[in-house]
Amino acid sequence: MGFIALTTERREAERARRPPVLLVVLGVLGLAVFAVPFIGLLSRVPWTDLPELLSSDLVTDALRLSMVTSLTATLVAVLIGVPLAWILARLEFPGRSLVRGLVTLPLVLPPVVGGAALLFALGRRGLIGEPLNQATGLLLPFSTSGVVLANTFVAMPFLVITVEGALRNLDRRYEGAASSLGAGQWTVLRRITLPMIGPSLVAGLVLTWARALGEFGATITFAGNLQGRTQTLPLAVFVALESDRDVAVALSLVMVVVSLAVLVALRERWWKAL
Amino acid sequence: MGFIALTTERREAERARRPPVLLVVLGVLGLAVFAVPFIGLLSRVPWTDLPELLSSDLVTDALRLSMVTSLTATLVAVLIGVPLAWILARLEFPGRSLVRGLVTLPLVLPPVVGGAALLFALGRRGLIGEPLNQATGLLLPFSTSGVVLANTFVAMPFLVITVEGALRNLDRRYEGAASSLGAGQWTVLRRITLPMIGPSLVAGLVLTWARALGEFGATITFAGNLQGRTQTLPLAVFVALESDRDVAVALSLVMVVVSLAVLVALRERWWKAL
Amino acid sequence: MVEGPLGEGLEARFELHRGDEFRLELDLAIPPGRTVALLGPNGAGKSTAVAAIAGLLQIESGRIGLAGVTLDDPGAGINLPPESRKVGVVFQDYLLFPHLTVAENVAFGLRSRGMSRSNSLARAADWLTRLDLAGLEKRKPALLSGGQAQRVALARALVTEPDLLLLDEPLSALDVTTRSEMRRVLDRHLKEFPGPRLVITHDPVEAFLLADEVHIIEKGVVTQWGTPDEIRLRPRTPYAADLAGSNLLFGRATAGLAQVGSHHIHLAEHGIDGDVLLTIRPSAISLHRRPPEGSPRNMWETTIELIEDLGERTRVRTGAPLPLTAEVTAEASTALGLAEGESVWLAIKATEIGVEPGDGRTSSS
Amino acid sequence: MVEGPLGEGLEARFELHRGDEFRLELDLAIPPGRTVALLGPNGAGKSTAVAAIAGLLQIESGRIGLAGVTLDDPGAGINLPPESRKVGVVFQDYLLFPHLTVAENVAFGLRSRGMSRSNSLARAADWLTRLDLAGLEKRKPALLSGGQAQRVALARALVTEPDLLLLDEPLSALDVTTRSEMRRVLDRHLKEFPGPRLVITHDPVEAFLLADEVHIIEKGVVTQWGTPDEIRLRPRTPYAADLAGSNLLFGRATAGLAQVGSHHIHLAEHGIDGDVLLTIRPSAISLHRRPPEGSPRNMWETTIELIEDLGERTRVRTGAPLPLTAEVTAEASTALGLAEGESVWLAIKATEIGVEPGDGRTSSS
Amino acid sequence: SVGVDASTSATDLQGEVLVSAAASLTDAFGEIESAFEEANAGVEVILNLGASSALREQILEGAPTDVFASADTSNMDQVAEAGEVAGQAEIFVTNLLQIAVPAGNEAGVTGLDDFAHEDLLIGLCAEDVPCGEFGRQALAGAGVTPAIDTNEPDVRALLTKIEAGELDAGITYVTDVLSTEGTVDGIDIPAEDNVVAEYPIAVLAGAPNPDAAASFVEFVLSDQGQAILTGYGFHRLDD
Ligand SMILES: Nc1ncnc2c1ncn2[C@@H]1O[C@H](COP(=O)(O)OP(=O)(O)OP(=O)(O)O)[C@@H](O)[C@H]1O
Ligand SMILES: Nc1ncnc2c1ncn2[C@@H]1O[C@H](COP(=O)(O)OP(=O)(O)OP(=O)(O)O)[C@@H](O)[C@H]1O
Ligand SMILES: [Mg+2]
Ligand SMILES: [Mg+2]
Repeated sequence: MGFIALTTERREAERARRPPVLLVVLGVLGLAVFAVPFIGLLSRVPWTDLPELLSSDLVTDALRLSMVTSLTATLVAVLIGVPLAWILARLEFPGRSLVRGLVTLPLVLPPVVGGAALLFALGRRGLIGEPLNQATGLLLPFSTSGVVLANTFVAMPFLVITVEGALRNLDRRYEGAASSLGAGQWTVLRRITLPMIGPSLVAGLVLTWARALGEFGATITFAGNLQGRTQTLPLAVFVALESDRDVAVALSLVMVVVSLAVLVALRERWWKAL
Repeated sequence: MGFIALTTERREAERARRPPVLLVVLGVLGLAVFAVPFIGLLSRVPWTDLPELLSSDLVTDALRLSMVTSLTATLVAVLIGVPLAWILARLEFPGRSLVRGLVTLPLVLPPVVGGAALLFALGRRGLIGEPLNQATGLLLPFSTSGVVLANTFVAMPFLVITVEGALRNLDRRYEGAASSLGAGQWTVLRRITLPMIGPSLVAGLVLTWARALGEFGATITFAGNLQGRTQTLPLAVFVALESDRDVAVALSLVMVVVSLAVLVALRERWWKAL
Repeated sequence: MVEGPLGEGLEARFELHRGDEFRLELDLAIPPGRTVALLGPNGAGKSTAVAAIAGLLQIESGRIGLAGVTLDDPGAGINLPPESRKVGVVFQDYLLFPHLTVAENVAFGLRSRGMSRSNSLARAADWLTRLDLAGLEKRKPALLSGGQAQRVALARALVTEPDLLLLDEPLSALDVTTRSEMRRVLDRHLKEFPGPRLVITHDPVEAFLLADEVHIIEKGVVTQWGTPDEIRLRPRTPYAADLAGSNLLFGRATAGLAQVGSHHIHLAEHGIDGDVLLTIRPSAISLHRRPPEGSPRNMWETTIELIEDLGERTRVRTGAPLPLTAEVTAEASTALGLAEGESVWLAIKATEIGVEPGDGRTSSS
Repeated sequence: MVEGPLGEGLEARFELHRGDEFRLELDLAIPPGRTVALLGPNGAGKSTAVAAIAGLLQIESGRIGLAGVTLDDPGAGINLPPESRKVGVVFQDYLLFPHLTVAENVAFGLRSRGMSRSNSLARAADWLTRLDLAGLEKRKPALLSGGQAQRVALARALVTEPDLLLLDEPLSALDVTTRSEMRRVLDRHLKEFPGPRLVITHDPVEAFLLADEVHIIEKGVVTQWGTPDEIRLRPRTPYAADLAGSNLLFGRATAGLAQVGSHHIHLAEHGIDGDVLLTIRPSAISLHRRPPEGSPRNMWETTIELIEDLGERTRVRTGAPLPLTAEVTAEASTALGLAEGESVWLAIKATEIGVEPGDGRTSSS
Repeated sequence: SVGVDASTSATDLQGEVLVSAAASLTDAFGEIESAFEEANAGVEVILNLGASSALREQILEGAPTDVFASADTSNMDQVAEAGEVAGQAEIFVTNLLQIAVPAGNEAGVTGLDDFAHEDLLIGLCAEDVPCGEFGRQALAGAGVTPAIDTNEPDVRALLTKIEAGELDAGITYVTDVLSTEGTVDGIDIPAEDNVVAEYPIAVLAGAPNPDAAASFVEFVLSDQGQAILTGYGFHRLDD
């Protein structure tokens, strides 16, 4: 493992320890689980045709839509998922275990079933969707909002569960100290609680965003697949796979590169500071 | 919000605070994202036919296989994913950001593409699969091990990213204190590090297991859909969807109930102690 | 020192539980401009009292009022949240926010109360300089030494100019120089500070120097309170006696003779009969190689159990029949050739023995 | 007290950096059976020294050896991990494991070294009882008071019977009774303990009582070391003087007259010329309402800046021309009617002034 | 070989035969599996049901498959081009398109012309998917430019939405409409506009059990097999 510098971050005087060999071996094995398929993917990329394959309208539309919907879904997840995590971690109420279980629902359901469940509930003929449609004319399926909803449904559990775990780990006396300094509950949340669970929050955000970006099954089932409106990158990949593997592989590469670029850039700017 | 007892856990004297209304409202909205589709699903369950629908071989085979593969995948993820998280959190080496990005790969890739990537790498014609097959006769596609591999590939990122976040949050001086008391690096890991990140570890495990249980796309692509061998519950749902939607909905309900039961049981026994 | 009417100070009379075993019953009133030191053994409930007054723990009954405003009154359903109480707290383990720099930590209270970022950082820098922490503004708390961290906690509490100060062992981690410096800073600040102040400390010198009044709390109950001199001269519990550096004996007096265990002690005071508390200052006990001649009415032979060398003075603990602590000058100690395990004669003038009527509560503790 | 050859004790001579600004240069040797107290201002590097010796920080050069074994020697590439050093540490902020009970915390070291669960818990319970913590075995550290937590930390370090003890302010959070009790426990344990021990404290009494030798460290450098008496009687830095409760003046002597600032002081000692350190015990300074008659060669009028009431004694800080601290009996103070801001005459006999040749290092600090 | 009585000819066959079949063949092949196993007691058929494209990838990457039954010729062609087909692929059934509408046909759809209505919610299969390609051919033949709201990646996804009433109409296969057992109504497309979809089947070059595989293909092509398939709405080749 010669390439691993045997130092840990930041503090110069901190003791550098040789990490246990078995741990490193296992970790490298873990890495292999991700690296090997990636290499497999790379090995099938039609490098010469790549520029042509990627310059189509289809790709740019799908890329734009994917970015918009996945980021919006992440934002929505933060807005309503962090409060939900807070409630689960901090309030005691009957049925809390059940609610916690419910949060894992989208993980367990095959996304296609999740999408169908969304349809049953919020589709044109859905339990809530029908009255909603009649009252407001709002129709979620086949709309970009529908994509955002499907993404949120599938991806939000990652944020909720990660943040809840971190909140339960936090020493609450820091929050008490902050409130004794005059900080109201919102200020405490914004300036103490969330920053203190920073790394876990970021981990949750990364998971959420990545999951939303890659979301396919619920989206196609609930929101359909129309270029420019509901066709995100994974949908484009799936359709392409039907006919031409090269296109599908090329598109997948785009997704991987985009997400790597975003994550690495974020980390350089933001995560490092934590 | 009358049903929310305005107290926080355990310590009797701790100050009970009325949670900010907006936070509760947002949290309930977050909950709705999960509850509404669940109700949608419930509304379509063929309750009367349920016992009959669920007593078939197909269902019991799939359930058994799902439990075995998802739990094995979770175990494998712990064995190699926790070390990977540890390495990412603790060692500095060139390309660490890249490795971190790579870990999110399975989230971003549509699972079907992920499955294809696994085929490219580990199929009989695959980069690694070919020499592996020739050397050992091992063939992963169409085998239960293939399902476990696909599950691991798709679900492990949740564990790695959650645990890494928590490790970065941990005050390392506790580990120093433990080693000064004579604990070797393994003992420190087992008795200090992992227990101290307990809630986050559990969150990661839950995410991983649930994701593995619900995994569909990569499994069907990489491991095929062979009853009793690689046909897990989500794949059975897929097949049922082709022939009888009622069965599909009933099966989905099984998945939800099973996962809720497992999670609630786990929490009562185990999480609560944390 | 401006002292206002009690209604404008702190009135804290309440009860609460912690866990199954611990129960705190506090009854404390501090007028504005006065400093009360709260002392007591470990686990007596001092930090609990601070947390309750700051609003971080829920009292079960009673009332806490500050400057005429009721902060807590479970009976009346009043329960002001911590952020609405203008209380400055130094926590025993500081609780500095690990993700904020030293300056941001100190500025936090001001920012929370609406001051602009730049103004609050300027004020924070000001206080950091006053507490000799200039140069550390940009550090994270994890990179501070223990004493530096404690001073930051002090700055963070003082900068908000609260109505009430609660200081939980604010100087325990400071080095001697800094401590006396800080004690002076604190003393000056406390004198300028118009509100009531509560200081927790284990250092009697600190308590006696800073406080106008000392409250002693043991096992959740106030066992004695009074001016520093009252505590020092007439401690009523073994803990208070330790604090005062005094010897405290519980006995029964009859006509100028007190029975302590199986031993008898002559008193100058003949007026008090029944249960008594006897206090004997260590310096009032003289030690001799031979039975001393002259006036001391109380003397007996005993063994030296422990010798502690305090520099100019030497502290000697003696054994049976009555364990006492005596203090002699270093010269005397050398001259007498004292050593542990040796036997020695001990003499106490009856006039040097303080006598107080005992009460059930104290002697039962 | 068994004292062995130095090679079998602790030898720590090393350098390291912390952050950009702080650099520690330590040179310390403790033979087996001896206790060294490490004292110094906040941020001087005491905790850093502990961490380095325990193997938690990486030294940059030098060597740390214990009982004949080299623990650290970057030059030779030797760097024993902490778990292979038999070192017991009490950390300044305890670092009790929050997820383990008190008993499990104390048993942790034994279990890590291979003792069975039940045996190690039994031993832990033993030590908990010894440190007066019985009944708290099953508590989580978060539910302890500050002083209880500190004692648990002490138990956790002592139970493993290490080769070396490193105690970083082990008694700072204890109440007076417990503290003197613990000091005794510690003193007894230290005396039984065959290895070298390093105690960090800010309490001079504690240092002088527990230690055979005192090292003073300031800004990362050892500025003075010696027996407690040497430090007490001849402090060489202002910090050490504060520690000793002494006055320290830097001056230049010529033929029995020392110039300190613009002021001249008469010395009894005529033999030392050049840079000198003058030490004056506070009790050697007498205060008078009128110019005193008789022998004192040094006297001047000054103002009282601060009066600190220490019970039987009163400490008085005077102002220009030379700020000094005097200590008089409480009676004398009352008799003189001392009050802050008033003027007073101060007298010091030349024979009471300690004179030491100064050296560059000390006087420059 | 069509018409041979398979039930007596292959009794000596042994082992597993792994059949990768398009998901739309689920029910029909389920029945064929039972019938074939009954006729060949020593053989166990293992069905691997999935999207034709996913099955194709598995075969191309060497998954040990005996028989491939695709829902379109394009995926079979790709497999054949890679040299994975033993002998030649044969078309075993055909399928016709039908307009699918939610049960009750609330929107009142009558024919392909309605697909141009902007205010109806219209779904087709994606262009690259056979049913999408054929659907578009049919629409083009009828001279209709559809106002599409979604391009579903497969028939199943399209049907789910029609079943749920989310779409007012779509074009699927006759067999698919039949499989919903009444939750979706079918409206026939006139023969002149309709397009015939062909389903090819083949024994694979790398088949671990080539004899049983050949026998299975024979069985599918046999009268018994064809009878089962037509029971699910497929058309015999000779129709
Ligand atoms: N969170 C808690 N839950 C239950 N009991 C607690 C909790 N915190 C403290 N206690 C117990 O309550 C009692 C009072 O603790 P407190 O911290 O107020 O003591 P203290 O007087 O501040 O002591 P110290 O001088 O050691 O800091 C102790 O017996 C302690 O063990
Ligand atoms: N992790 C760190 N990184 C950088 N600098 C540090 C770190 N920890 C401490 N320091 C600095 O190193 C110096 C020495 O710190 P140390 O904790 O050793 O002091 P100390 O002598 O123990 O002080 P105290 O009496 O206040 O506990 C201080 O100036 C401190 O600010
Ligand atoms: Mg306390
Ligand atoms: Mg320190």
